[in-house]
Amino acid sequence: MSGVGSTEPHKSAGAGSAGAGVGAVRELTMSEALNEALHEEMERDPTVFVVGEDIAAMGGLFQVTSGLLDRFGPQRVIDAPISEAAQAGAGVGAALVGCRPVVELQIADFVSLVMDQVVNHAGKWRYMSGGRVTVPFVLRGAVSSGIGMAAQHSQTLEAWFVHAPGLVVIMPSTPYDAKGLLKSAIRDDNPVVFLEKRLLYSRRGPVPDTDYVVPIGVAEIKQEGSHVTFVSYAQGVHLGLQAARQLAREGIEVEVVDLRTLKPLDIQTVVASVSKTGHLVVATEAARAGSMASELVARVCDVAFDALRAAPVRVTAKDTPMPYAAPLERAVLPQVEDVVDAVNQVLGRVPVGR
Amino acid sequence: MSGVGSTEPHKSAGAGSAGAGVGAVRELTMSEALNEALHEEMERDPTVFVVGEDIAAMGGLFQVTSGLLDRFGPQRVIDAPISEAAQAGAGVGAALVGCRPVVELQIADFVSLVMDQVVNHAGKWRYMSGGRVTVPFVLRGAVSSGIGMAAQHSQTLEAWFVHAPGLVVIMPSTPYDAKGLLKSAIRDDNPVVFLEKRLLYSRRGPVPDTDYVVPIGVAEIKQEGSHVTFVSYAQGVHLGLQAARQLAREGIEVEVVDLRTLKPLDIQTVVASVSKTGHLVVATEAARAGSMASELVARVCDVAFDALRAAPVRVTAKDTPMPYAAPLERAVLPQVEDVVDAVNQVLGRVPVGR
Amino acid sequence: MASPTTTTSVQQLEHLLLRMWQIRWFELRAMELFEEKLIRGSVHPYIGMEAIAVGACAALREDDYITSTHRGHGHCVAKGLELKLMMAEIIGREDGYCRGRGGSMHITAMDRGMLGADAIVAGSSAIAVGAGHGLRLQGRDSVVVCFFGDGASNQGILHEACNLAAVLAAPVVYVCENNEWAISTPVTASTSVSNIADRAAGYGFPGVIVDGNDVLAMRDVAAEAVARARAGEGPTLIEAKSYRITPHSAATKTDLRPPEELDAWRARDPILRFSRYLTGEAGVEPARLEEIEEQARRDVEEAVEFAKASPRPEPEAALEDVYAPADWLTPGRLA
Amino acid sequence: MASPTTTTSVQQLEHLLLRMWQIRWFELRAMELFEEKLIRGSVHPYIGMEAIAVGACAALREDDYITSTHRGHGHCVAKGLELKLMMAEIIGREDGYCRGRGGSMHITAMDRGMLGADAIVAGSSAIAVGAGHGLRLQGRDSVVVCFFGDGASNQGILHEACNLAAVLAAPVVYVCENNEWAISTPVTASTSVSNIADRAAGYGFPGVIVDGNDVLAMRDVAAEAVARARAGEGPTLIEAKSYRITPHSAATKTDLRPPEELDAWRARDPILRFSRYLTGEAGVEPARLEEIEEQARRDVEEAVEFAKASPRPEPEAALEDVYAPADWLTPGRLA
Ligand SMILES: Cc1ncc(C[n+]2csc(CCOP(=O)(O)OP(=O)(O)O)c2C)c(N)n1
Ligand SMILES: Cc1ncc(C[n+]2csc(CCOP(=O)(O)OP(=O)(O)O)c2C)c(N)n1
Ligand SMILES: [Mg+2]
Ligand SMILES: [Mg+2]
Repeated sequence: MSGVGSTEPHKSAGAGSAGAGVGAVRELTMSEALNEALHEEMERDPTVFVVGEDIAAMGGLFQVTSGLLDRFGPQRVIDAPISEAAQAGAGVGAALVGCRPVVELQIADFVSLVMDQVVNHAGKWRYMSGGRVTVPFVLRGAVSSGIGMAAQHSQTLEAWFVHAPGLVVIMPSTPYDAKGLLKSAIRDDNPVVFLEKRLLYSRRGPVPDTDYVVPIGVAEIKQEGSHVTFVSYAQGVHLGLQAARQLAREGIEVEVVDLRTLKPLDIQTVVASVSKTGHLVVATEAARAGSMASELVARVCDVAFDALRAAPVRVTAKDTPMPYAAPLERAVLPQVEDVVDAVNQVLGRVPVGR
Repeated sequence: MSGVGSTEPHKSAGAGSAGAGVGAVRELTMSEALNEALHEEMERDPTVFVVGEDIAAMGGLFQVTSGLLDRFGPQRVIDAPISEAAQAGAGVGAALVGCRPVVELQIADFVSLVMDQVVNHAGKWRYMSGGRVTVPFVLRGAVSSGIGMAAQHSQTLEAWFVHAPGLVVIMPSTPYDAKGLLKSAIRDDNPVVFLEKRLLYSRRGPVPDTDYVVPIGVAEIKQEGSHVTFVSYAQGVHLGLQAARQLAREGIEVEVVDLRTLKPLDIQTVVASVSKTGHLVVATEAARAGSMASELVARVCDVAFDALRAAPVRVTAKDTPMPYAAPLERAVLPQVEDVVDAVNQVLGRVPVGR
Repeated sequence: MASPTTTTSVQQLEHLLLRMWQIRWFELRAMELFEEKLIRGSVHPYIGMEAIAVGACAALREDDYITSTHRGHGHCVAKGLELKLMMAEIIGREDGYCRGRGGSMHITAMDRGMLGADAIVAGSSAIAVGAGHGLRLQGRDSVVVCFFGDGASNQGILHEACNLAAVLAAPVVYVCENNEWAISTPVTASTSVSNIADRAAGYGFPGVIVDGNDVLAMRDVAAEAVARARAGEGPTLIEAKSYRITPHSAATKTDLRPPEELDAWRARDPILRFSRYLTGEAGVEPARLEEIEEQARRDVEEAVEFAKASPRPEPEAALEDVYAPADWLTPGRLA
Repeated sequence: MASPTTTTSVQQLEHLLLRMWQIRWFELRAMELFEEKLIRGSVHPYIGMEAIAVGACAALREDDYITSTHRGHGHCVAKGLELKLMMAEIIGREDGYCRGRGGSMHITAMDRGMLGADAIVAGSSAIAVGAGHGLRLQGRDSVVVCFFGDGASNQGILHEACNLAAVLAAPVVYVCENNEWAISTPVTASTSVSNIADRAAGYGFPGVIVDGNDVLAMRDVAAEAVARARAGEGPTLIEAKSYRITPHSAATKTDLRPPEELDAWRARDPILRFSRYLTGEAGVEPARLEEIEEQARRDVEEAVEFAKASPRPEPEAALEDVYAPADWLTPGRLA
């Protein structure tokens, strides 16, 4: 496998591509990759449209929707009033009548304003109708921790959606996956919550110029290893890859599993790895209690408890609101050292002095 | 310990009472007990006030606020317009200036409308201020599953709040605990989310007429047992107690731990029990993925992995929206049989055919 | 009683009456079925408000849409849904519109332009905007009518939706059913303005007040608003002043409303008023009205029979339809 | 420029100017500190809008309250917060108002009646209602001013809050700072009504439009609204028409606004206009104005020095103050 932050495109493409073979591979940032996905899907399907704050003329605060207004016009690229709940609700309504709306939340913390429309409406409408309607709706948002945006602009709230039946939850770690998964999300007939880590927007990685998709619900082993299974997603994957490099120098081989999709969860890939290594470290940048890390531990215990040779270890943010000052924010967010410590702990290499 | 649905009042009172000794003990329903708590706290402290839909003249859909309007008047017992977010926000504002508001959500599913005010505001304001303000705010809501209210009126969403730093989360199982915990919640200087299971409102139990409180953050062993530790809260406790009675006939002793407070979590009591029994079953009426059940498994793995002699088992609702029809709702919600099965499973008494 | 501004055949008028009676009998039977415990949860009867839905939907084409509320049966009947499938739904049977998954508060019937009832007060107000915009994007000139209550008018999403609908000039008609109460709370206590229609001015679109117990007046204002929406001129807010004659729901036993108020509104019963108009100005035979009521009653009775004969869902089926078909649902691929 | 309707001493007028200059210099320095990477995240300068906050807060007593926004420094200065503690906060130091936990978007200072800045657009609109009601419950006659932007006016909670404030007759004054833009979105594109003040009619309380670049006019309308609120007559919505001269935030490099529009508003700079009034009608010496500007500049410079000398928070302290003291926080009692 390739190194930090990049995925071998042909491998992933091979695993789940809908396109025909591999074309030219460019190095794109994640926001460029996402932007390409939107351009391609809007071109392909006239029912796809985007709505959000400052996404049209400005192209989005992080340029993910750049160029769409010029190409597709104001009926399909809508600068919405600041009213997140209505944007989400409008998305649900449009989906019900056959469109494929993509709603952008400028900052992912604003999910707190759309829980009702997303959970009580998007996620349930199909079930409540007895399977008679579909809600092909995508909600995108930027997770903005790590840059001093403080408590109301720094949350990583995927766990709320994982807990809500009827939704798909995706968090990519590389430009390749981001593009391929966003295309899958748009094409999927189910409501998808797609969270993008803002610090990853500028990270580059290889992206082929073909019409590939990355399948929903398929984790990827970003690095193989035999001693410890490390499971994470989004930024957490990069923490894991960096920790793995450090630990490799000490002869510890970490297998880095990138979930990519949190719901549905590719438990097979996780369990296959744990069965091999016997040791599990899970990581998330979310607050600890009730996080996806907790869910992963519970899921692995369900099906592979006997494979675990030591207590699984969770690496997470602390259970505090996000502080503004740099030393505090750093202390709250999980760091590479924390992953290294966790691996050492699960292997019994340091005293479990927690 | 006493039987299903009741707690020995003097024991609990002894463990955490702020009052002076035990007075007369009546059998009250949970809604009567909660109503008494509100009457007493509003009498005691003129800054306590209640706001919600239909809580004044009507006394609340479930009579929890009955009689308050007559006694305390419309400035302290406010029939609010249907605007849950503003009610919660107003609670935060009143708390900031020194009041102790209690906001009632008619149905707990409407938490989806107040996540921003509760999580981004109530739960964070203190931390964001550097500890310079307090937010003594209580949000109450009725969890209405089990009676055919369907998908938008049947959720058990405590996990969302457990995942949100800065909040206290309480879910009582008995009238005694309900009264004592609501009084603690009102007196606490932190924002508290207090969820009440609607089916328990009419359940009776002994409640002393003294000014007792039940302490926050203290679990209670509702029934002792040596073979399996069963951990739950609210309705789940009653499932556990019923299952325990059935299993007792087969010689299986289940220890039923009632968390009462979900956050902060009394992990000591849980772990002490698991250390004794070596077997863990956790239960919640919430959807499975990302639930408090998952969190409990992860927490126990953190500190008592080696005490676990078998994989812990989660008993939860299915990961579906709540269906309306009775046979479907019953299939989705956890039942006593499911607890019995789980206990058998964790003890290896039946094939783990899951 | 308003006289029809558009020429209306006697047949059309009779059809309006039939619909109103169907709603009335549907609700009366539903309340009984609730007492018989055949309906679980709750039922929110539309009795006394029949003219609003019937009038509004009379202004719609079959390919127009509506969104509805917890008090949604009337909207469904008015939009032409089948009583049988509705009744089967609310008693939780497989033949119901939602196979018994949704129940009384969640009837959805896309083939009849019913986007769905919503148990979240005001919850569908933005859905209506998106549906309207989405239809237009697909080159369709359908209109979406969003029904909501006086209580719902204070909910934040309604404000957001009205503003968004206005800036998009979405083909939406908002119909506020002001029945003066939200459970136990009078509109005067909850709402800071005398006429909810006045709030339309804050969105730059017309706000119209109409006698919600006058089915023809209701149809006329709706027709104008629908035409406006269809022409791309944007939303209208219609405030239909009415009253619910029965309690908030079959499960709500407390009713704090003054008996005189109830009596006054019973005297304005929209079905009685329309009947009087029909036998008077419109010259329909009284016997014909009785026939119509009787037919409605029979239709409802047949629906009840049909519903009762419909199978209960199998418990195992509870896990179906959480997700729409997808690659990743391939059996065995995921745990 | 409006003439003061209430008698105002020259000293009071000079104080208004001082506050405006303090805001101006505070923001200019903050933007520099952002470029120097001493400030993280973002800074939303209040430049061009100084008259709104200074005028509104001039109508307040010390024991009155305000709530603020992402663009909150101006409100803080106007309400009399200490520049040093503000500056220390926004560069993340222990001596800051929030010990560096909050940063630019979350300054809170209860002792100065500052309930808190809020980075959720419109997020504090209901907090203001509850604070107002809570103060009244405690027998206090304080008033709460809630600042929000044109963009915020379309947010649902603002609607809910306005209605709730109205039905409670809460002592709240809503000040909409209409600076014509929300990041890149013009108010005309986002908002379905020409004057946001017109929405007040939908809540049954007064809506007033004022020239937000005229500090005295602003003070006067605020004084009237505050008096109304204090007298128990309920809320007022003041729409202050203004403009932000600088970009949305120090971190936002794109600015799509037409240069001519910017130029036109620069010519209406509230500080220049007020200065002209002072040296004209009010007969203040030009040299005195220079002194005032100079003093503001010095105050800000001292604040920067103070802030830079303040210690950085210790990482371990990150876990403090999540909860207020409570029994259950007793060390060792809980894991
Ligand atoms: C968001 C939300 N809040 C509260 C409720 C509970 N509830 C159901 S109906 C109702 C009253 C609604 O009043 P109105 O909008 O006037 O409609 P009506 O019942 O009078 O037809 C309330 C409060 C709900 N279902 N959803
Ligand atoms: C709920 C919410 N949505 C979006 C944002 C992102 N955001 C920050 S400021 C802003 C524009 C606000 O515009 P306006 O209310 O006019 O205030 P101004 O910035 O012009 O002072 C936006 C969209 C936010 N902070 N909160
Ligand atoms: Mg009503
Ligand atoms: Mg603005």
